[in-house]
Amino acid sequence: MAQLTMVQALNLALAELMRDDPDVLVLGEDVGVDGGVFRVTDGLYQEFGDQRVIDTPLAEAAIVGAAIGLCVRGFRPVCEMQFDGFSFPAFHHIEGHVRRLRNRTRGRFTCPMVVRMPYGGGIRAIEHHSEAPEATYAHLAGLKVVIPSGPRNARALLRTAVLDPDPVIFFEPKASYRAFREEVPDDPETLPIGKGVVARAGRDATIISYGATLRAALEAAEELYDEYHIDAEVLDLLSVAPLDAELIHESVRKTGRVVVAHEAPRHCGVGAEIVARIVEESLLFLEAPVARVTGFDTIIPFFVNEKAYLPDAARIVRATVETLAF
Amino acid sequence: MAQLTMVQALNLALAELMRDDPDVLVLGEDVGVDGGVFRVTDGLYQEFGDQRVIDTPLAEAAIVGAAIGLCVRGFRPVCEMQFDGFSFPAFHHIEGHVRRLRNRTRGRFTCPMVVRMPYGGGIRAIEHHSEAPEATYAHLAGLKVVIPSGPRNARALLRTAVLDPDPVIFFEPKASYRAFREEVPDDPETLPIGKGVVARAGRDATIISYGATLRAALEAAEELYDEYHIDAEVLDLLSVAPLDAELIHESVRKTGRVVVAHEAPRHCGVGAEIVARIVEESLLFLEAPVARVTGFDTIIPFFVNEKAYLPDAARIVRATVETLAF
Amino acid sequence: MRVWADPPQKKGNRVPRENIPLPCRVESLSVLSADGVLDKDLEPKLPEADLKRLYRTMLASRMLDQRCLMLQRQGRLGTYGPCRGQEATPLGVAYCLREEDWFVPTYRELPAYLWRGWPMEKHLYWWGGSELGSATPDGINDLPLCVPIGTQCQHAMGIAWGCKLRGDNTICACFVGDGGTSQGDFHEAMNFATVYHVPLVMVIQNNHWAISLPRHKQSASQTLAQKALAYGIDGIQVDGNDILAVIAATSEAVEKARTGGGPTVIEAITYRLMMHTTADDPKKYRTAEEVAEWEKRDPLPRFAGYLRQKGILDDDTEAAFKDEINAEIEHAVEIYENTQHDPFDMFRYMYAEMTPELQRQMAELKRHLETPLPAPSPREQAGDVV
Amino acid sequence: MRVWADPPQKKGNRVPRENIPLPCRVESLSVLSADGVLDKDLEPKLPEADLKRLYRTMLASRMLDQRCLMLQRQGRLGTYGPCRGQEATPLGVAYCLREEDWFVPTYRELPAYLWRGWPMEKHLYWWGGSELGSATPDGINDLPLCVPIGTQCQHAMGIAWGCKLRGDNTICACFVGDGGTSQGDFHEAMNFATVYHVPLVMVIQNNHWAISLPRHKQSASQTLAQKALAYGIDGIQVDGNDILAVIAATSEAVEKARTGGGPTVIEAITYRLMMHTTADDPKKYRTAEEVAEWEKRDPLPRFAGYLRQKGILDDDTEAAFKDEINAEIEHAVEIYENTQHDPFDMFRYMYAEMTPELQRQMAELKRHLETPLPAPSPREQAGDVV
Ligand SMILES: Cc1ncc(C[n+]2csc(CCOP(=O)(O)OP(=O)(O)O)c2C)c(N)n1
Ligand SMILES: Cc1ncc(C[n+]2csc(CCOP(=O)(O)OP(=O)(O)O)c2C)c(N)n1
Ligand SMILES: [Mg+2]
Ligand SMILES: [Mg+2]
Repeated sequence: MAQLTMVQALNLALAELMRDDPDVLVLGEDVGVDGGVFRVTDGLYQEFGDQRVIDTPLAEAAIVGAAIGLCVRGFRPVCEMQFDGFSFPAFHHIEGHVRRLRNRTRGRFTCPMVVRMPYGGGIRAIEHHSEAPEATYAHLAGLKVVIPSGPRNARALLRTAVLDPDPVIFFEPKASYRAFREEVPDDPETLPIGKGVVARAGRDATIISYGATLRAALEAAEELYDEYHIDAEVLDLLSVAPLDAELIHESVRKTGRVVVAHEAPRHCGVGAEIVARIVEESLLFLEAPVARVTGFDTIIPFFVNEKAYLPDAARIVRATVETLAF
Repeated sequence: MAQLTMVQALNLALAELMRDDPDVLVLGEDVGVDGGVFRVTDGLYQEFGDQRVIDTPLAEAAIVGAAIGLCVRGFRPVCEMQFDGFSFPAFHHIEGHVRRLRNRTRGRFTCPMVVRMPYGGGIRAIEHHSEAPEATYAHLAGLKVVIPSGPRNARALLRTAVLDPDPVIFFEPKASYRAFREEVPDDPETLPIGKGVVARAGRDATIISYGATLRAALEAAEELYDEYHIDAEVLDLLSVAPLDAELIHESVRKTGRVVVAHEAPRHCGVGAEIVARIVEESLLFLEAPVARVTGFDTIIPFFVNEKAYLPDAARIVRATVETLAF
Repeated sequence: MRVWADPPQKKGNRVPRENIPLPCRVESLSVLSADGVLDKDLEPKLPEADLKRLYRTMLASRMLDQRCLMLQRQGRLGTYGPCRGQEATPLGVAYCLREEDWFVPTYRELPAYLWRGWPMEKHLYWWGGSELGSATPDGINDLPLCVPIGTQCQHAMGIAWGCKLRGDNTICACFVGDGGTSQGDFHEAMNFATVYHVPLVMVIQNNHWAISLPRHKQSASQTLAQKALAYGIDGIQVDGNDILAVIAATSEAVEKARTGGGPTVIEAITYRLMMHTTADDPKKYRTAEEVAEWEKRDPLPRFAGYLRQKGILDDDTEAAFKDEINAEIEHAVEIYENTQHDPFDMFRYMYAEMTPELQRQMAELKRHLETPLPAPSPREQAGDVV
Repeated sequence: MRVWADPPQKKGNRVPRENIPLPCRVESLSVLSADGVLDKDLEPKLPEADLKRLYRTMLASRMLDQRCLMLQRQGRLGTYGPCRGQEATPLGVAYCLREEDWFVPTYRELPAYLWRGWPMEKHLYWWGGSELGSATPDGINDLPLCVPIGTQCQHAMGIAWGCKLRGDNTICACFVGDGGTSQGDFHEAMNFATVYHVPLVMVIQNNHWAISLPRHKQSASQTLAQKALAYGIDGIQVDGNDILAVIAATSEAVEKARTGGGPTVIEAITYRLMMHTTADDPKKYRTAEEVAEWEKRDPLPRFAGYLRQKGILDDDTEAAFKDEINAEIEHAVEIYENTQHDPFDMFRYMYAEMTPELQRQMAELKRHLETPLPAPSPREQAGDVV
């Protein structure tokens, strides 16, 4: 067991996967010699060489486009988009081909690739470096969209993602990259994609979250317990496509009160889908409106005002207390 | 007054706008000499010349990218994406700049452009020609997303869109392009963006829809009335960003039963947002789960199987009857 | 500090500079001219059997294409995009590939598909609106028809890169239109291809039109072949209606790719004789004279003339070919029209394993299609129900 | 019908082809060499006042850049991307523009901004995380710093096109990095620019690195200037650390653009002397020797030497400049650090008129920030409340 940050845990997962399977390739901007701007691919170039850890020219569409061809030739490419804001030049390949190739060819060709990207705000970055576009990808049928929340699940989920026979968009909450360490077991682990977990059990309300916001949710739950005697259950979704509806229903049916928290904008965000699912199958258990504590429908502010945008424990606490008072 | 198809009505709107304002430009693939593959820009090249109606090389990112620059120079470009499936090469410009320029420059530069595109299925097309990506754009703060349902509102909304000081994504339901005609008044009209209308008044249930699906909703309402004695109210949203929440709440509070119908995939679609809004402010009026009658979370099938994918009157009827029986 | 005035400028005369000589160039190649004149020096020496097979394939493509137009008019096919007049380039290129090589088309390469063994019904399925048409048959290393212009260049580059990494001696050939060269994807793919020195043959089918946009409005460059110079490699222009020239140029490019020489850009000059698709009316943007001029350069009679001159083709063979092909086409149409399509397939190929939500949605559709609507309600009057 | 065999190939010797002569070429230009040798023939004859102002601006940029690095280290600025060593190119280009011309940067063109009248605090705001830094001052026709690599080429092309359509005699200059040339946006923008023959000067700042990727891995072409050939126009390479060469080349390109001659591609050879940004550690990918080599070609001392030789600059002037600039920087830092930022601005600039939903969200945030959390609940024990 080692105490690792998320960056280290992801790095470990990649190294393990590359050792296991020579068809796993890593490609992206500055992922090789430099080890990635966040150091997630640190040391891989040295261990696996420039045929498997590939510094590409500056073109995201070509990175993903090439990966499609590499998949056709039987490889398992892991593409890095340097920042969430820079995956969009590749969007037409992801929308138009990555998620469709299996269906188009009735299974003859598939895209077992992973597109990794640092994700979300909270690192005092400039414009285009703090976005949370998970709903944009979750809406695209054919993809799986995974968002770990800590070092241990990050490492396990990345392993599952790379082994998955279908394309996975893998969002790495950059605010959690080095924020804390966790015990990570020596042997590789996997976690199923599409399954969330109860991050904190509780009886009075359900706070549904994922990614970096999970920490705020847990903090809020502590405060709710200590200050307001509210025993909140916190769900960590881990995947937003597929969504673990079962887990959500189970908790909601127990608590009847729900707060959804994510940093992405609200309109047509993942929070809306969660509410719609609850209404579809658990409406009668709902004792209050579902509160959405989210980023606003604005451009996330450059960093001096970023704090006001990102959902924090205080906003979650308020929403939960109000939901209980409804 | 003239009886026009939607294509003719849109063509009329463009001609009127270009006559009114020399800064309105039309650009896109085959929009000039050819008059557009759907003939929406027919005759404009002849009337306004090649400096205002511009046949571009084949590059959607450049069309939108150029339009950004043209906006900076004070023009009002109307870009055509030849099909819904081909707007995505321009996605990084729309996401990264079009919707952000006003905010980035604190209003010094703005993007009063319209990006028009034929939208949705039902015309026996090949892959990439039948998608409904409205949620993808609606999720992007800074855009307005408009979807007319008939010739008259199409013409009025396109006028508002072009006159709007901010960028508008304008989806033209291609199944409705020539499906029916409507009286269109001689003088230009506008309709406010962000406001829906009651397309059919009713008391028992609310069917919320837009675009080509609206016709199925209205058909369903007739059948519900005739066969099931259910008097359904049908809302035509016309915009999916901003959403006319007021209209929705008003109707839901009256009927207590809701069916949302759209052809886009369900997961994180506009339907989810509608449900979330209803829950936020009208939960206590809800007497049954909100049914979502939508495209499935698949690739819309090539056309031999397309009918099974697209929501039709029968699916809406079933959902409404079941919602009432809940 | 801020003082604006025109900086002094030497009007008119340019500051003298040094020329930078580049090691790459643009060349052109033609073997069999439109009026049948053969450049014997350049003529590739092909086995008679191959020549015959090539001709038969070209003819089959022409006839199937024609038949598709008819089926479309009869409402038995969807919108159709014909390839008449452009047969020589895809066929010549396909001829230069080995079976295990990779082929990435745009959507006008029917003859290449036929050469590489796709059953004719696949073509009908695709334009007839079924994914069966884009399910590449097992054992054939081709990507299916797919229309997002330019994107295929990237996939082909990735495949070629994969060929290099696999070290299995295979290469990849890719097609793109004159219109497609304007897309960023073309540029990025060629940049990666040259940086990684992958075995890619990029064939630009310059058929003079991208729907209604003429070639000269697509790019201000004199040739499309010279796009290659941006990547530090040679470009070559060939007469794309001259199958011998296509084969001469492609076989060199393939050989170069296979032996580690990296990518090549070939611009094949050809012409779309028909409409863009059956939804298009070319009279809106081009003259009958222009089309007539290109009819004269039709690759099919040109190739036939060459073969007849060589004594490889005669009326009997031609007639026999036609009969056989007609029978093949009939057979394919029959298969096509008698195929049942299962709408539930839309759920089955989204993932290796169907997700719970997709299972739920599939069940929802099943229930809807298999259960009649609820019986009309007995309620007396609309409006009284709630 | 399907018989696979290798088609016969002439191994080794190429089929002879005809060369296609192209009317475009790639050239290079340098005026003042790194060791101070001046090519008198090429020397642009600039007014003394301009030369002085240029030097003062270059110095101001250098000093502000330096100061920003310090502020960053002190935690008073966010991640910072320095431009040390690259001052000559943006400054030389800006010098050739008129006030009403348009300027589209990437993010390393500080000296151009200073020349064009941006107050220094704008630079601090931007790297300090405030939109005030990207709000172009009224009356200045520049786009703000913005990082999605390559996209600015399209915007600049659109602006230049707008200049042409307006017919107001303005032009647009745009910057892109060596890395940026790999993006499809660069290609598409140059294609549109040449097709519409717009007044655009596209300056590639080849500073040898795109973060950790060296220039030779970015593109297989010998020069980046030759990208121009793909669009049928000339390319030119200049010594980008030689402000005189930059001015000579740019003023011609600007003149050409303004007089209807269409776009130009200029590759300016320069070097990023510092880290990519303060988040970057260049020791991971390049040697100290390489950097030292380029230190010798630093544009600032080179320009100073030229001016001193001409008697335009002496120690006193230099010292006076430094004092003035230091005061300006202090003033800017003071403004920067004393500015209050209003988080509610995030709602105010999304649309000309705030949407109802945004009003609701703004009210929600206001309520949250202005109302204390509800008092701790009186409920006895967690779990008993519902
Ligand atoms: C990305 C994208 N944009 C637009 C279209 C619509 N479209 C289909 S074919 C075509 C013209 C293609 O021209 P070219 O590349 O020259 O190929 P050709 O049709 O001449 O074979 C266009 C604009 C598309 N399929 N994909
Ligand atoms: C579309 C996009 N992808 C990735 C990045 C991350 N990134 C920022 S700068 C940079 C390298 C740019 O290199 P170059 O164009 O040579 O400019 P330089 O930094 O050398 O001035 C990268 C990859 C980005 N800003 N935009
Ligand atoms: Mg073409
Ligand atoms: Mg660089």
